[in-house]
Amino acid sequence: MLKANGDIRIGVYVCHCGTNIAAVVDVKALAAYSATLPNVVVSREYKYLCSDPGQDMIKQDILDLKLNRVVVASCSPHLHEQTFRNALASGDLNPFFLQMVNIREQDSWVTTDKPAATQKAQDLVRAAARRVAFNESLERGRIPINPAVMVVGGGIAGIHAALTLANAGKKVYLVEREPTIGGHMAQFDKTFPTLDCAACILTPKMSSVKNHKNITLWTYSEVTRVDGYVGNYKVKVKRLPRYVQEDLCSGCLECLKSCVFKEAKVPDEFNMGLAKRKPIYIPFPQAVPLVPVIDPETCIQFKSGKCKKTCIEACGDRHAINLQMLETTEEVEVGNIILATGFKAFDAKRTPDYGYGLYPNVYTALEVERLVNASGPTGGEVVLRDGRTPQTVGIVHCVGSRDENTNRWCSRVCCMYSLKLAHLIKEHTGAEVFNFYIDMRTPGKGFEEFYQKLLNERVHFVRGRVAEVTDWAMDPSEENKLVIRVEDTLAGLVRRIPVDMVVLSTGLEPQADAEQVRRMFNITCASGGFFLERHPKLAPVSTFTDGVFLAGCCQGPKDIPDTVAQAGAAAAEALALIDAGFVLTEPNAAYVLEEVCSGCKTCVPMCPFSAVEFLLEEKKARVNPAMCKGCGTCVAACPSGSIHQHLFEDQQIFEEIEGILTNA
Amino acid sequence: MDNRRITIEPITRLEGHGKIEIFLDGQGVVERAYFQVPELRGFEKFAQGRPAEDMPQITSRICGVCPTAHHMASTKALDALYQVTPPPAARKIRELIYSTFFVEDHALHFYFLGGPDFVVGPQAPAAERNVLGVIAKVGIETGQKVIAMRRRLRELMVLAGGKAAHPVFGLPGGVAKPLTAEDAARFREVASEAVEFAQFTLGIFEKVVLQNSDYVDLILSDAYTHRTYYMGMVDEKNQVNFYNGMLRVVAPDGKEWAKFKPDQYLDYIGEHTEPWTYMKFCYLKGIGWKGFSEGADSGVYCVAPLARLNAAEGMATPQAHEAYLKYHATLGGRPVHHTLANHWARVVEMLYAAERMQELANDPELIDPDVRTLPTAVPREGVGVVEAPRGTLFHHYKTDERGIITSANLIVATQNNAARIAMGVEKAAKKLITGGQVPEGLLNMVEMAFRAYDPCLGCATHALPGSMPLMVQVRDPRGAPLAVLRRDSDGSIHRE
Amino acid sequence: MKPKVAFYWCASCGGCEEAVVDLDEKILDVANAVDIVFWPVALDFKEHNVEAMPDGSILASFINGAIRNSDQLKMAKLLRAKSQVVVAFGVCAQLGGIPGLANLSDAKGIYAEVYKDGVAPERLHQDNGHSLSLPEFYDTVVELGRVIDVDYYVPGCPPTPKIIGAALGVLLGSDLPPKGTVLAPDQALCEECPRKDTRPEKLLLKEFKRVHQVVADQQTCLLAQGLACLGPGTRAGCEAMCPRGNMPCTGCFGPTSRVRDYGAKALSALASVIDSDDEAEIARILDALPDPAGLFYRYSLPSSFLGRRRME
Amino acid sequence: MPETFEPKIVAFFCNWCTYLAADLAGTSRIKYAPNTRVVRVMCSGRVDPQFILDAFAKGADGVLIGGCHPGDCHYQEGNYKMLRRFALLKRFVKQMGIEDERLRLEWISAAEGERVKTVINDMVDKLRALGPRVPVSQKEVA
Repeated sequence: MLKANGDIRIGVYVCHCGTNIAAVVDVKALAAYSATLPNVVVSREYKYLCSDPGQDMIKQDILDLKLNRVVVASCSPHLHEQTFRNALASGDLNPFFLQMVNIREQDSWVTTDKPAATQKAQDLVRAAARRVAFNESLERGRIPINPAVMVVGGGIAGIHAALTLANAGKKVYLVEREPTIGGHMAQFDKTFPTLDCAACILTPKMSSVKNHKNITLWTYSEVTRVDGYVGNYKVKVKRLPRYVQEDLCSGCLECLKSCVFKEAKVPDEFNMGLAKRKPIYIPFPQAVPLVPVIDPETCIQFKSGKCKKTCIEACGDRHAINLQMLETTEEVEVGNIILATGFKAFDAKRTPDYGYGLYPNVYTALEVERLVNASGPTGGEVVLRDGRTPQTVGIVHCVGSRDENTNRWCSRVCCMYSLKLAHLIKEHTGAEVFNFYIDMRTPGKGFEEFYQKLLNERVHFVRGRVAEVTDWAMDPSEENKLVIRVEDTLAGLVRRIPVDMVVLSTGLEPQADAEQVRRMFNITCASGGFFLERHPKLAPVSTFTDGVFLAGCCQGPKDIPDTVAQAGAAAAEALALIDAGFVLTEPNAAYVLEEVCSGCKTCVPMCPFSAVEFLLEEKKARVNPAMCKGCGTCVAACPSGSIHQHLFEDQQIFEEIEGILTNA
Repeated sequence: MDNRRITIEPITRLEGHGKIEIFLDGQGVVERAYFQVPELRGFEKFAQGRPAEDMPQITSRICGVCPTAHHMASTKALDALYQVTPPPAARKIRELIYSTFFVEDHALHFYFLGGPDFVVGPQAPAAERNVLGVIAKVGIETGQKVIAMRRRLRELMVLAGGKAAHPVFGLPGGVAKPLTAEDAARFREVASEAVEFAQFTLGIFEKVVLQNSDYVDLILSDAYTHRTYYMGMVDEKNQVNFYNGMLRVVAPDGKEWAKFKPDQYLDYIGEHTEPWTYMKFCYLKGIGWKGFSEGADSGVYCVAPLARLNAAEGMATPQAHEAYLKYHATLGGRPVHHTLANHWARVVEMLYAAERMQELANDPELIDPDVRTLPTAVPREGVGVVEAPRGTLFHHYKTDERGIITSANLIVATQNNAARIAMGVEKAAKKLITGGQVPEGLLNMVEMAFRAYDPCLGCATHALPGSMPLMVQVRDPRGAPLAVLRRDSDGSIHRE
Repeated sequence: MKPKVAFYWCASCGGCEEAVVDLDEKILDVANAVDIVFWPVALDFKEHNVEAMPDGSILASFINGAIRNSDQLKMAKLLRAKSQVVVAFGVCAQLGGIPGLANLSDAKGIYAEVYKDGVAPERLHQDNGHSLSLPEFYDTVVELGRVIDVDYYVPGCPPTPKIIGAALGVLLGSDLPPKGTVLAPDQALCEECPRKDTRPEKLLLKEFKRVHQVVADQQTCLLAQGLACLGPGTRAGCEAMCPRGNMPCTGCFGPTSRVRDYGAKALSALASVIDSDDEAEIARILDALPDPAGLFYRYSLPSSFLGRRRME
Repeated sequence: MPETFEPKIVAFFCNWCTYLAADLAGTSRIKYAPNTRVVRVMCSGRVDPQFILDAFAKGADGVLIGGCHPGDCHYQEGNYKMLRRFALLKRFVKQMGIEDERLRLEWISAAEGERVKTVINDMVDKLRALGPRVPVSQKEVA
């Protein structure tokens, strides 16, 4: 039990904050009252305590009056606690001998009843004066930072973050689940609003990742376990066998040609199943690494063992193809982790009214991206599944966005990519294009201008949420067409618009395994399932777990510029930690009184950060100060009172309670 | 008129200090003597809301001297509450622990508490009338023998019951843990010592008490004789049983007046309250409460060793039965109405308990690992009754369907005796106080009148090393003391 | 001249006296080492014998039992005056003990339950001309420390011979521990429990069991078996008698020196092993702990922060 | 009960959500009853039931605990730990005759300044209606 040992000399300082406090709380009375409290040596009120003269006053009192405790009654500690701790330090007093009393945000600003406000302030100061007597001198520990960084996800976010760090001379491990990096961006044809070709801007970055000496690229790989804490993470990565050895393969692709499958029969993931691939394949021509993958699900050798293995012949003395390849595990130590795990496109089948999967001529936006792409399945020709070229096309916005039945959020990019697709379809086919939107959202550089451009191109815009897409013709004009039923909220009537092709602008969702991933990395998901940033404005790429940062759509839907910007920010945050060389431990960490701990283990599962370890030798618990975030949950749980928390000792809180309730 | 009062307090504590108030009439003749119990704790009330399964441990705190009795009665009440029958091994472990407890408790009373009255002698200086005096009389090695015996018995109770004071083994449908072969061996060893010890004790009683005609006269004297009903638990052969059986009541003439299942107790036993004491007085409903009076017309009855031997027709073990026959032969046959005979009856019971210990310790079934029948029935109501060392003990619970106590009725052993104790005190006072003269002897005599019952009114307890200073004040109606008699702990008597 | 000691009991069961007798052979040594000047269970001095003694003439008074009526209060104050050291002996004196459960009700409630036939004891009663008195029966049971200044505490229900022996050793020794010390180890019971190692490092439960609902394994941690064992929050010293008897600890040794309200901490610790984030499921799990007051405050209600149920 | 009875509420607010919400209420100049006295803890998971019962024992008319919404805890699960304790503690204080309205657990995020007002005003109204609480630990003995 800690003691208010020695002679306690408290200085109480009441801030007017101009009139913010003084207009409601009788600061003179408060200061006078404070002077009457036990152990209070001096009590002053001042116009702006946070000003330099205000801080100097405190500093001087500490030196002249030998104060060893300070109570500041002013604004919220969230605002100026650090300011006043520094003031104490400047007076050679340990900064943690400070206790702040919030008489502005939580008193003068929330009531007009002056006597009540003053009374409240007195109670709180009394409590603080009792508490501060039991405050302790504390030092914050330093944890060194391992300069290596892991980037999880090889989309544009991961790629940009990895390159930024690597270019700054930091070791980077880039882990991608798919056989190639590139992510969704690699599937896009053009990018809005500038309409420059996605591949053209992406692929150079992909190859520089491949060739960067500071980047270790692991594709076809997944993180399976994360231990440790900021500066000192241990990460396990599972590497799936692609049956072609990266170090031996030259990327000549002879094996693909020589595969016993003369015709590609397997639906091609990269082309959204609109094209076919062979059992041995590369996702797309610019794939990085340019190393084929064998898909054991469809490879005859794996299924029956009765293949001529022409691929192995073709590879010849390179012997790059190794059908005995096994899953391997890498373990690396890094100081920071950047999560850039991206998003999942909304599954259009979840909105059955729009007929996706029912009517062959209903497409998703991503499929159309491939259709309009020169290197796509149709070589850039927009032809329907029945071979026709569409004369009329309807683009339905907000599929799986802004929808109570699916996802409530706006996916941010759909309006713009719909406009882009409208433009491209018109360009490729000259078809009449209808956009069906709820609101047109074009907040971005050049976005609104792009919208105007489309209007000039005579693209039709119908405001209204589409009710259904049907092939049920009500008059001859609708024969062999898909009819889009919608309430035109501008015209104020329900319309039936027959089209040849329907494009569903599907929204962005968290990855299916976002929940497992968040647990593995000890971070939080916001409602909706995207990863939660530490602060929406002031710490948008940080998480509540130090040394774990977010980039791209795993944090929420965003377009490429924002994604890249965020990736850069995440890299910068990591660099800041790395270059500082260390992080400070929490001052309010928990600690175990080992001599009296009975080893009941109640505390161990309390800690979400695995900071409480059970020492098998001593049969006692121990808190790792580097991992402890200082929540104090284990302290409240410890049945024998053998875990304490700096800054929030039981004794200090009991004193505060007593102070509040005992009218001195 | 000159209404004078004599106050004796504290007497041996019965839930707080027992207190005796004696009122004399104008002629200085005892008009009325009151035996007050001035403490109450209210277990019946705060049992409410507790889970039934906690009762064996909570109610054992009624009495730290006979916690095992409360624990056992409570556990049996839980069996009834959940309608479960414990496996044979569990039932035997319970009775084994219970018999062990009986030997220990009876020994404690005989040597440490009541015994000194006789072993050392009523006329001996009070300072010697305690366990040390007993040791002096019977020899130091005997004294150590007594202490060692008690320790070994308590060790066994810890071994099988978790704790000796406030045991934890009782659960509805069984006991908390089985006994191992080693445990059983330990019990066998100590059980045979216990039998030998009980015989030895009986020997002491015969040598020191029965061979002294003064003592025998004292036991038979009218001052300590009440012709009341007697109740005790008997097995199917009407032999004494502490753990289980039917309750049998015999009339003052020794004939069976009633025999009933424990759960019918409410049909037979009533509780009478007097506003001047916290203790309730039990009586036989069939006869009714007729005040503090003896005879067949009064509902007053008696429990504990004397009563058990009266209510039964024999003991279930050979050596004890032999002792039982000799006891009745010597005291003029059943029923024995002499309160002080309790001391002898107690030793006979000690022998029975020891023999029973031996029987159970030798039972191969004792170490069967199956000691629990898990309850399945919805609990409603349950009665559990055992013979505690100081008499019949009733626990009666009602619960809700979750097994939470909604009402608890507890009749503790000495409560059954309360009326007879009060009568004993008044009779002794009347016999000994005449013409306002208060002879020194009064003090010891009154003391013995209730100590013979070894009264343990739910945590009432005993006088340890038996020197008990008493004071009698004789006051005038205005409360001014006319005479004060004091016997100090050194036994010396002063008149002030 | 041997140091004078006194024993006294208030609202208690006599188990503490038995515990002293359980010193067995050692009791003779004690009898030789000290001069017992007051012990109602043993030597029935009248109150005024004590009154006659000079203040502080008794070296140590060992008082067991809670304070439940006016007699006990009077005697406790008297002994305090006469003694240099007062030792609260046993959990009733230390924390209130089982008699303290009466604080869930009050005098009125208890009378109504115990004296159903309408007649109830009266403090002063005239029985055809004879005036008889009884001590005042309080609504609230309190622990000894609440009514007099207590120097040391011996925990347990009852204290074990080992604890008593050690305590006597300390008190008869030369250097006395600081005032207010509980004369027992200051760690939780798990330290002494033979089952300690069998508790999983991350024990989380979806279900609690009541003792009658399960046949407990004799080796495994009882809490790990779903039984509400209070060992983790209870002071060591008894050497885990109840767990050795295959029953959960019920907390009779009270809290460690670092805990102010035994029940609150025990409650917090037990709730901490619940493995659910869903309120309805948590409620279902808690139904297996139907009596928190009786479970967590079985021995310490009077000394707890709340002390008693709100008076009706 | 006197007309002027003003209940005193001890509030334990977590540093990251409810305490910030209370700050936000201030910066937004939202007015609410001045009856609370806030004790800042890092996480609602730090709130030891001892603190709550001590507050009642020392004369608080009500105790309010504020934490982050489920899933939003700054320390991931501290608020759930509190929720479990609270559920059990509620059952105990009920046995002790403390009215339900006197002990309250609320999830208030850093963005919900308005909610701080609603909750506190509502609690104050309810406690005014209940009237003052005699601290149950006041004993008539000694």
